[in-house]
Amino acid sequence: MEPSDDSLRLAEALVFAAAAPVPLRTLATMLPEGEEPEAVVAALQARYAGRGVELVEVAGGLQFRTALDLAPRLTRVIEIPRRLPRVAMETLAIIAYRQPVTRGEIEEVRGTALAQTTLETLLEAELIAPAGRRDSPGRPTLWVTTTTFLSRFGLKALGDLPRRDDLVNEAQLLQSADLNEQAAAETVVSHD
Amino acid sequence: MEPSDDSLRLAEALVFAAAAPVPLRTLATMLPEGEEPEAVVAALQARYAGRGVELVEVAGGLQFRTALDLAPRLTRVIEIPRRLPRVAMETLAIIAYRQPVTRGEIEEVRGTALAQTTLETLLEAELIAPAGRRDSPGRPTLWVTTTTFLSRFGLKALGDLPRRDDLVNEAQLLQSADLNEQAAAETVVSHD
Amino acid sequence: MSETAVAEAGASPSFVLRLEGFEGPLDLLLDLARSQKVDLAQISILALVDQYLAIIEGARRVRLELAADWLVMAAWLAWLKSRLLVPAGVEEAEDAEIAAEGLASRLADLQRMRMAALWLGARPQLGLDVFARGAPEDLTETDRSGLLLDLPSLMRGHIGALRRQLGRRRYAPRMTPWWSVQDALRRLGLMLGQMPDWTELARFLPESLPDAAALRAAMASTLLASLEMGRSGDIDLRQEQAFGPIAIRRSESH
Repeated sequence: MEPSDDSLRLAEALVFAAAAPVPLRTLATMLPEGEEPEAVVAALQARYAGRGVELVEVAGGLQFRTALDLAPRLTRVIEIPRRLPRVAMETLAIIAYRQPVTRGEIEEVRGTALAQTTLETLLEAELIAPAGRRDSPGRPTLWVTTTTFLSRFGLKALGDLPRRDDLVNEAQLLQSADLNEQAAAETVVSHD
Repeated sequence: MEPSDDSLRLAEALVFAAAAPVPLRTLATMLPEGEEPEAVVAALQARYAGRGVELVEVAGGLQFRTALDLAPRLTRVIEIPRRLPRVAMETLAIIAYRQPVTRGEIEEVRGTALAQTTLETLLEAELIAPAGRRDSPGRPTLWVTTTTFLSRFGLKALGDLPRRDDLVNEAQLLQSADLNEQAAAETVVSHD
Repeated sequence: MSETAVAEAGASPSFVLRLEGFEGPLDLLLDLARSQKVDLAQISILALVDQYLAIIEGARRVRLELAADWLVMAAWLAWLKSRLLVPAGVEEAEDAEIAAEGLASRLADLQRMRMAALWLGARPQLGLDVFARGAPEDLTETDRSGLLLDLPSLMRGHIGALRRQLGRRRYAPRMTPWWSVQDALRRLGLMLGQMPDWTELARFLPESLPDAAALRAAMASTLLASLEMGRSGDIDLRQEQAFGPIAIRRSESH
C-alpha cells in the first residue's frame, strides 16, 4: 500500500524538526493506524534522493543530513570544528572494537602510553563515555562509544563497522566500504 | 532565467544546516555568477509548498519551519506536576485533621500568619472548600477538605487518614521540638 | 612514509628526527613490518628486529634521548633475536617462536585498529562533511499545571504542623520537683527512730537542695508533715517562743 501524502508530510516534519535521529518506533506512534513506517521512510527517502538534504538511517533512527558533495561549499559559510587527530581516531577505533575497554588495554594495543588529552578530546566530543569499572586491581574505568559516535560517523549500529577480518589493507577496506573517493583520498593524505 | 538544480540544492542545504536564518546576501555569495538569489528562493519555496516543512522568510533571512497545520499533531505535551509548597501542604494537613477550621485557627496552629496565596492555591486545586461560618466575632469562614482531596490522595473517607498515634508518638515530637527550641524561641517571642 | 623511514635508517642521521613521528616502539615496528610489503602474517621477524635495532643504534649514535620503552623493546628484540638464531634447546626455540608469534599478532592487531581508524576517518562525518538541521525545532510543551499529591507529603505536612504547635507549647512553666509533704512524711518516719530526744525540725530536711526556694518549700513540707504526725499522735512538737526553732520527738505514748 502506498503511504498517504499526509503520512509523508507528518514524517517529514517530525524528522526535520528533531535535533537528534528519530527512532522508527517514535515515527510509528505518530502515523495513522495501518500505515507502515518503513514504507513511509522509503517513500520519503525516494523523494529526497539527489536533493540538497537527504534522509539517512543513523544511530538507530532517521535524520535529514546535507548531501556530502555540497560540503566544500557549505563549509565556506558554516564553521566546522577541527578533525580528530590520528591518535584520537586510533583510540576511538580501539574503543569501538573492544568496548568496554580500559585505558590500560588501549595502551596495550597501541604499545605506548596514552596522553590524557586524547581521552579528554573524545569525551568532550561525546564520542565515548565511561561505563562502570572493571573488577580488577585499581578498578579502572571502562570506556564505550556513544550514540553520538554512531551519529557522527553515519553508522546505524556498531554492527556497521567492518568485520575485524576485513581490516587488512587500505585498498581493500576503502573499496569494500564503498566510500566517496574524494573524502577517502583527503583522509589518507592528511593521515600522512 | 530558471535557477539551476545545483543552486537549489545548495540553497536548500545551506538554509537547512544554518543555525540562524540565512540572509539573502549570504545566499547570494554562495551562488554561481548570474544566479538570482530571489529566483532560487522562489523556486525552493514552490518545491516545498504543501509539504511537511516550509521555507519561510523570517526576521533576518530564510528558515525551514514545520508546516503550521502539523505542529499541533507533532507537539508532545510533557506533564511535569508541581509539588505543593511546604506551607500549603502543612495548611492542607491542618484543615484535613481539624476540619471545619477557620483561618485564625490554622494560624494558631502554625504560629504564624497565613499568606492569602496559600489558601488560594488549595482552593484553586479544589482541595479545600468553604463550609459556612463560625458563630464567633467576625463570623470567620470555616474550611473543609473536598471529595477531590480524598480522590487525589487515594482516600475513601477522611477516616482513612492515619491517626496521630499511628504516625508518631508525642514524646518524639516534643523531643524534636526541643531540639529546635533555640531557633523557635526567637520566633515565638516575636509572635508574642 | 614507511619506505623512506626505513631507507634512511642505515645511513643518514636525519632519520632520528623521524622517530618522533612514531607513537612508540610498536608503531615503528608496524611501519617497518608494512614496508616488507607482505602479509603481516608472513613478515620476517628477524628482519624486523634487525631494522628496529639499527634505528635505535643510530639514534644512540647521535645521542638522541630515547624514552625507556624504546630501549626496553630493543632489549627484548635483541633477546628474541638471539633465541631465534641460536636456541639453547628445543624448549627455548619454542618459547622464542611463541614470542615471535605474539609480536606478529600484536602488530596485526594494531594494524587492524589503524585500518579501522582509517575507515572511520574516511566516513563522512556529521558536523564536518554533512550537516544536520542547524536550528532544530522543539516540539515539546511542558505542562506544569498538574499537582503532585501523595499521602506521604500530606503526612509530612501534618507532622510539620504538629511540631510547630508543640514547639510553642513548651513555654508553659515546667513543674519543679519540690520536696513534697509525702516526701517529708516518709523521711520523718524513717529518721524518728534514730533520734532519741528532741530534735530540731531543720535536721529532717533533705541533705542537698538546689536553692533557697527549694529549701523554703522543703521546710514548709516538713512542717506540714510534722503537724500531720503530731495530730495523729505519732510525735510531740514544741516551740519555745514565737518564730523560734521547732523541735520534735517520738511520742512517748507510742
